[in-house]
Amino acid sequence: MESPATCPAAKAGDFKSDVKPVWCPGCGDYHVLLSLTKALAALGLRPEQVVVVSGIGCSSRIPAYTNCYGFHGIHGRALPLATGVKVARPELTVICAGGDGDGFSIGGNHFLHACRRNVDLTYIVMDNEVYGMTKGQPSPTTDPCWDSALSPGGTGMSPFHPLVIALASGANFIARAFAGDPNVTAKMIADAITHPGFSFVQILSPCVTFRPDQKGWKDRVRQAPVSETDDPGRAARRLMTDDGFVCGVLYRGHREPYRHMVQTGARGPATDLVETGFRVGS
Amino acid sequence: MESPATCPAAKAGDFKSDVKPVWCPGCGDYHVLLSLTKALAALGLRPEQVVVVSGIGCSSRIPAYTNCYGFHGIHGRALPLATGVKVARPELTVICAGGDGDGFSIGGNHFLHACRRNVDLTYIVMDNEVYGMTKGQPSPTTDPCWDSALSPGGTGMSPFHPLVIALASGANFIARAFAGDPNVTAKMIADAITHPGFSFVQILSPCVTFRPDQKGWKDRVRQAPVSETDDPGRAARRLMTDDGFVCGVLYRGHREPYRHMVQTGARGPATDLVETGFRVGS
Amino acid sequence: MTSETDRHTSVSVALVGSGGAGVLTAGQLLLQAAARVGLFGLLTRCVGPQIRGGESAALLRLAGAPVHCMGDSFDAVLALDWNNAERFASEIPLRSDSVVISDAGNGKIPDAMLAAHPVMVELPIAATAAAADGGRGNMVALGILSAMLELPAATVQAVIATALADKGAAAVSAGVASVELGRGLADQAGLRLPVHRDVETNPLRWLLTGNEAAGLGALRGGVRFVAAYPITPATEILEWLAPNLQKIGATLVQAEDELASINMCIGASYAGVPALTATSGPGFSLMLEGLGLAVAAEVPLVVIDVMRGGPSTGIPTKSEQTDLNAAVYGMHGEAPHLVLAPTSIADALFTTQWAVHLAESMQTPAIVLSDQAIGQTTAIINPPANVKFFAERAVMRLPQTDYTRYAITADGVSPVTLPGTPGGQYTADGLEHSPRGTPSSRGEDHALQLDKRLRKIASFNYGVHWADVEGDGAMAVITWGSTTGAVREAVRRLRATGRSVRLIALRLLYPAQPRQMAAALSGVTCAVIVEQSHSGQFHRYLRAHYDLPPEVRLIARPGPLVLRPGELAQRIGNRSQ
Amino acid sequence: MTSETDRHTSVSVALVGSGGAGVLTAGQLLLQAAARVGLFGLLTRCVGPQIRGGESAALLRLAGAPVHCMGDSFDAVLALDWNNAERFASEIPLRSDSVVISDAGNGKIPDAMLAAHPVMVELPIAATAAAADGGRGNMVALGILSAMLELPAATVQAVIATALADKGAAAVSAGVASVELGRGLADQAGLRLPVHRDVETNPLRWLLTGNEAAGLGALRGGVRFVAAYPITPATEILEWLAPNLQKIGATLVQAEDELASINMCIGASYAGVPALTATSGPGFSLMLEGLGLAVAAEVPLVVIDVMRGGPSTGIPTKSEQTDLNAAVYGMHGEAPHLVLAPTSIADALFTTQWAVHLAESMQTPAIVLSDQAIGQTTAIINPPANVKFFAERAVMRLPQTDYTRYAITADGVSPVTLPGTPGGQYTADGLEHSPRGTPSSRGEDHALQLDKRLRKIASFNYGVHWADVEGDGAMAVITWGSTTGAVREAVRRLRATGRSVRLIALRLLYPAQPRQMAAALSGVTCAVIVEQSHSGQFHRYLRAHYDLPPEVRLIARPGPLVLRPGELAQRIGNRSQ
Ligand SMILES: Cc1ncc(C[n+]2csc(CCOP(=O)(O)OP(=O)(O)O)c2C)c(N)n1
Ligand SMILES: Cc1ncc(C[n+]2csc(CCOP(=O)(O)OP(=O)(O)O)c2C)c(N)n1
Ligand code: SF4
Ligand code: SF4
Ligand SMILES: [Mg+2]
Ligand SMILES: [Mg+2]
Repeated sequence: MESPATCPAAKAGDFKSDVKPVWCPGCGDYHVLLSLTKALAALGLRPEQVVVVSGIGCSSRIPAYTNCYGFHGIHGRALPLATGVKVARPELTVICAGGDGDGFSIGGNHFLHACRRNVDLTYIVMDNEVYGMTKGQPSPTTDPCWDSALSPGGTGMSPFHPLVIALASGANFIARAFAGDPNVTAKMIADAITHPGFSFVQILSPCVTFRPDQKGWKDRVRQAPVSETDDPGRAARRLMTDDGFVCGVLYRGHREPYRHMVQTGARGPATDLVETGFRVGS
Repeated sequence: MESPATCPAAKAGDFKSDVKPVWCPGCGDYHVLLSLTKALAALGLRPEQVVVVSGIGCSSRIPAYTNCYGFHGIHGRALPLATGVKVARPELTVICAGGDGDGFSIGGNHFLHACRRNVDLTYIVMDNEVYGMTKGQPSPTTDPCWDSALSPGGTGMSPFHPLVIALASGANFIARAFAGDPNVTAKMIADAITHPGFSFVQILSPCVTFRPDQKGWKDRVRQAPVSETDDPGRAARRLMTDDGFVCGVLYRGHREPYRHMVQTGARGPATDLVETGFRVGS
Repeated sequence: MTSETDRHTSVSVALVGSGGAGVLTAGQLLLQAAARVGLFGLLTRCVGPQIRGGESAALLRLAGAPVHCMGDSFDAVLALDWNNAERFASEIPLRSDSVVISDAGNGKIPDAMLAAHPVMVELPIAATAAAADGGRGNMVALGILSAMLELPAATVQAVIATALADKGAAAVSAGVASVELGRGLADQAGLRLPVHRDVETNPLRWLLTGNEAAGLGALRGGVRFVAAYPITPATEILEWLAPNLQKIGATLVQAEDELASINMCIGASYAGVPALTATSGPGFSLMLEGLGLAVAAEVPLVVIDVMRGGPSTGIPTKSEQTDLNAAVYGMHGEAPHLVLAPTSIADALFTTQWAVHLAESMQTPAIVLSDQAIGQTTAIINPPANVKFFAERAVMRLPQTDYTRYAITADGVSPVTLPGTPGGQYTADGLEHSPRGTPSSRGEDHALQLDKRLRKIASFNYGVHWADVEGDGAMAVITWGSTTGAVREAVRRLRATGRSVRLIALRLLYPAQPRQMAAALSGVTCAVIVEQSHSGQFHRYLRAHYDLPPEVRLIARPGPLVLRPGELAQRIGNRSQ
Repeated sequence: MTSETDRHTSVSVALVGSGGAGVLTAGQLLLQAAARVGLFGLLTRCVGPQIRGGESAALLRLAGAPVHCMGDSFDAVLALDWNNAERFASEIPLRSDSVVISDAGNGKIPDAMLAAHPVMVELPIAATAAAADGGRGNMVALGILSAMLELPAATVQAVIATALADKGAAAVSAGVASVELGRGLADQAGLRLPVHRDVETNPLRWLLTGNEAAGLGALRGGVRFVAAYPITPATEILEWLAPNLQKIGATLVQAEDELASINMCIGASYAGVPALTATSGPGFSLMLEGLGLAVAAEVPLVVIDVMRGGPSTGIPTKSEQTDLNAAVYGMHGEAPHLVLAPTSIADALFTTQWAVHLAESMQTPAIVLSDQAIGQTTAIINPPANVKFFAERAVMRLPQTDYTRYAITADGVSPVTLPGTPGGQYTADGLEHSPRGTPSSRGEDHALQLDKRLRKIASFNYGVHWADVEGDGAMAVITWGSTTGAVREAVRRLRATGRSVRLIALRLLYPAQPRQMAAALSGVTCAVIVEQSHSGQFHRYLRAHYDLPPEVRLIARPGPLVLRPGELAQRIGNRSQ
């Protein structure tokens, strides 16, 4: 896997593919794509060193719109896929991306355990508080009163707190961003990639088609008024009580990343070592 | 479903079946069974009004050892099963019970969503920080240094915090108990059953066979030094930083329980109402 | 020959345009107008992967008698624009006498269409719409087509008035005005495409999709609990059920995933409330472990799998009959259960209702294999009969002492107690168990329960519903599911030319019914098996479970291209000469 | 007749006692001693649901030549106590000349055993153990049996010394003393049960379980990444692999569930590292959606399913061959892939290694169907040959511009780039796609990719390994998996009586190999199909995919009761006369 050290630095545009997104005009995900490519360029990475992994949903279409290696997996299983890639090939930069349904509903268990396992990868959730791809059903982050065909009159269930869950499960870096601020978001993604262990970035990314009300988000988001913390207790309390629109790096931990990675030297046929146990009397 | 109102009150023993547990002598789960039957008797319930639902594991064997209605389901899916029972028949008392592997590893997603859905049922996890039934592998609550065949030298991953996760996901009642104190535990289970919405009780229940070190738990557990709270922020901070041995009711919330229950009157054939939409021109 | 027959009894038209253009709405209104005048018909929607925008088409077939499949080719295509239309041009076959109507300069006509050398007509649709106040191209198109089809202006107006009612009077009159202008364009150009009617029938009609029909079948069958997770193309079943369950005091729970939805259904059904979930291939795969539990613990429930292109995420918006293997064989261990499939849109109602009845009667899960072509096609049908199948479980209300949940009975069905019944307590279990329900690893107990679970479904009397069997002769066409529509029409056309061909369309796919099949096949020397698959799953299934005639031929094609009646008549007919 | 043959070439003994009594340890030591003197043999463990305590038994068969199944009946049973032994008495068939050794008053001998009227011997085992310093009943039992079997005292002592080394010298000498006392009891009672040896062979032996053999096969095949979730009876594969992968710089990830483990394997394999997971029925069901993704995205990997009693949680500790349907047909959509099964414990090594090679060669998932009888039985075998199958994927190292991931090739295999390779970037996808990998719902793209994915496995040259084919004659016995052992012995016995019977034991279950099967069956008029199932899954599978001889008979029995060679010889022989 020779990496051409002499290549000129890649620019944000070099991380974009020529595949036309299926996204609706105005969808927040366009901005996330832009932010991601900017972040990768800012870090001086090359497209072939990066793997973008996703599940299923509008947002999960993102891998093919980058010029990186990509894997558009199945609904809810992006994190295990990404974990496999990173553990097998620790030298690669692995980005996992998807929606709130993919990550917090069907994929909720992997989210818990990816945080805990703390493999050095970055997880971006484009949260639009709805299932876009299946045309507008409530997700775990949806407001309890939001009326829809599947939940007439609203779900009546209060949305849960992905950031607190990430913290309680052991994520090492927790941030919230708004798709409408691509430069700030790019910076946050770059920060997340650089931080060791599992980094989680929730990006508020409006669904203009099924949640036109989200166009109002731009007026509600604001940068965190207090400084970053590495104290889980303080972070828990702060995240538990915020209104969901405070942006910034909200927790930065020091846990040791997952350590059982495949060594590059493990490849060749080398099993003699392990067979002796079966030989009788020897 | 006639309930004989004239029956004498059931005693703890009336909630026990004649099936002999497969549990090892000394297993903490015997005490949990005792506590549960005491709690049900204390509440003046009758065995046929109670449904005990579980997944797979040593602890998950518990339904058949009670004289209630029971469902020993599949690994990790106890909570959806229990949810189905309660939503379909809200007049029943539903207890869901199982192990840390069943509830926090394979069943982690249902745990998140059961907390959030806040259906009025009680979830008891017999936490022994190990997979007992499959003979000793680490679970999500296992110490990172615990050596085992599957994780030689330990997992290196810090255990996660089921109580904080319950809180962040919306559980309405959160408590921790120690199997070795059956009277206190019975009281706590009764409390959990009485409290509306989703109640979560973590019971530290030693596995004497694969975690003989847990015999030392009795010296570490203690009742919570401060009083109960209904403030999620305060509870989050407290739970996030405790050492896992503080027992008591640690959070008691006021969220409205899940409301979309099946009405008793919904049974008969009554569909005329809904067919008119298909008639052309009418 | 075949397309001639076709042309005289039905008319097929396609409305094409990019996502925002509103062709699907126009198609829907056209269908409604046709229904109001007592015609029959079908409308399928052809959409791309985009959520909004992107290519789309409304494909209609209208007829004087019930129709069950799309025609061989289209008599007319009207395009508001041709953006990306080449992506589905192969789904709109034309003839040299087909009429292609479009605006000048609204994009490139797909080569596949031009290859047929159709009659090209240019009409100023956009200009006409622009000239009207609040005018819209799709309404102009509706006018053109409704005039061609000779649907009365008043009927179209009434349909618009109903459809746009909540948008206000201005919207309605703008719509009506556009339609009138469109009708004028058609009249001027002398475009006519009337639908021939054989007989006048009572014009009472129902208009619904297969997904809605399945939802209604569930309610009629007694389903009062639904837990599900959205997935294309099954979501409309759920979105129809959610408000309608609410109306009758029942409920739909949106689960966190399909593992949860199937297990919630098991819980509800164990508690005594008939339960159902609906999904498609990927979700169905996730339900297999739960389905095995339902088999072992003997808990009835119904799963509707609205099949789409596979494998994996596959082609979510297109139809295919390739979950048959997974439905029949997908569970680990020996897990006898029921698999059914509707043979038409209307039959989605009957089959789902019957499935609820069967599942409850035998205390076992039933899988209903619908597909996208049935589920997402809107049909005009005769009002469906009110059949009596309802959930009736063998419930023991006053259990004896020592209640034996899994008692060995002659018919394999063991009466069950419901929670709340004193003295009836037992623990349901997915572990193998003794008749009392206590876990057991003894060979004797295993054999008894395996026998019992197989016996209850193998010895049940399914009556005549196991298949639609029609006709006689030495050749039989065997098929299932949505493919039945085209096969039925092909067989009808062959009969019209004097050939005798039998049709066997299976409604009960599992357990196999060898005696009934033997009777249905008696005297048959050649069987033609028709299915929408790549590997011939249905064919292999039949080989495994039935004795087939000496000669067997397979007509199989994977989705999304449908098998058309003319093509089938030709391929089957060639063989039967 | 058959059990005669059996008796002369092998000896079967059972050691019975409740969980804490240590009979499994004693059985293991007995097997080790036998291995050291160059005997062959098998040891299966029979345990109840209890984690500790509860009934248990060690079932051994020792022989002078390789054995592949348990015998027809037991020559001797030694019980330390009879607690709950009736639960598995039917798994220990006796004859009237079998010897039953037990202590007076140590419980009730199961009726099923007494029914055979065996020779009853009472020995003071407990008292003897109690008399010795640190003496234990299981070690006394080891002494009795080792003396009966004429295993040299020095060998048994050496085995004990190794096994108890880390418990210290006192434990070793207590063990040795108990054994000596036990040998004395056997000598006094004149109990003798020597193992007959046909020929002296090179006494180098391996001792391992099928689960360990599979683990080694994975390593030899090149697997360097494992993700899995524990489940009986597959866990030992993982527990063997975990430390051994660590040793060579590779890794095992304990996943949160099976959905995660299969997807982690897909990720690792996509990244270029050969990957494997192991599970049993319930976990396998959860992997089906992921397996479909691997098929569609063309990512190689191996899943070992160590089958146990089903359906659902079923009977976790007992063997059955009933995940065949799920393995072959369980994925939704058209998902061609590989299914293999080892035909013996030793073959678990070869088959797993071959599976890795095949999966990597064809970029598709391979399922290895092992079972509890193979996985958890310990065998003494000849050192396995070092075969060369290794993971060799068609990797494109210097991609051209416009790299086409899913290029249509003659053999269906498209060279793949690995992440890190400049210019080779592509997005793997479970959506149907164009050759470039871009999502497509076009019928043409779907057909091309379906054809390609089928072609690559259908046109591959699998060589002679698709099945073990032996013998000739007009009758063929067709079988697979762990059942092969008993069938092989039955066929050998029939041949010894002059009858010619063919054996066809399939190693490659999917895709079917009709040409090879036709050759193997040429001249055969009757096929007997043998499997451990209730519904005859293998039989139905063969019917669906192969042309079978005019006469077909089925011998099927579900677990946990094994098919024994004598019974099989008789049932097959009856037919072949
Ligand atoms: C197993 C399975 N279940 C359901 C689906 C259907 N499905 C596709 S995307 C989606 C939800 C997407 O929501 P989200 O992740 O929030 O993404 P968005 O479209 O909002 O970006 C669902 C339910 C599926 N593909 N697979
Ligand atoms: C789908 C599935 N995967 C794996 C298993 C195997 N299994 C049975 S119990 C268990 C773990 C039990 O651990 P826990 O829930 O902590 O219960 P304990 O035995 O410790 O009480 C596992 C992995 C299974 N039965 N089903
Ligand atoms: S439906 Fe919503 S999330 Fe999906 S592409 Fe459109 S705007 Fe974006
Ligand atoms: S193995 Fe552990 S958890 Fe299981 S029964 Fe024994 S002591 Fe209890
Ligand atoms: Mg979303
Ligand atoms: Mg545990």
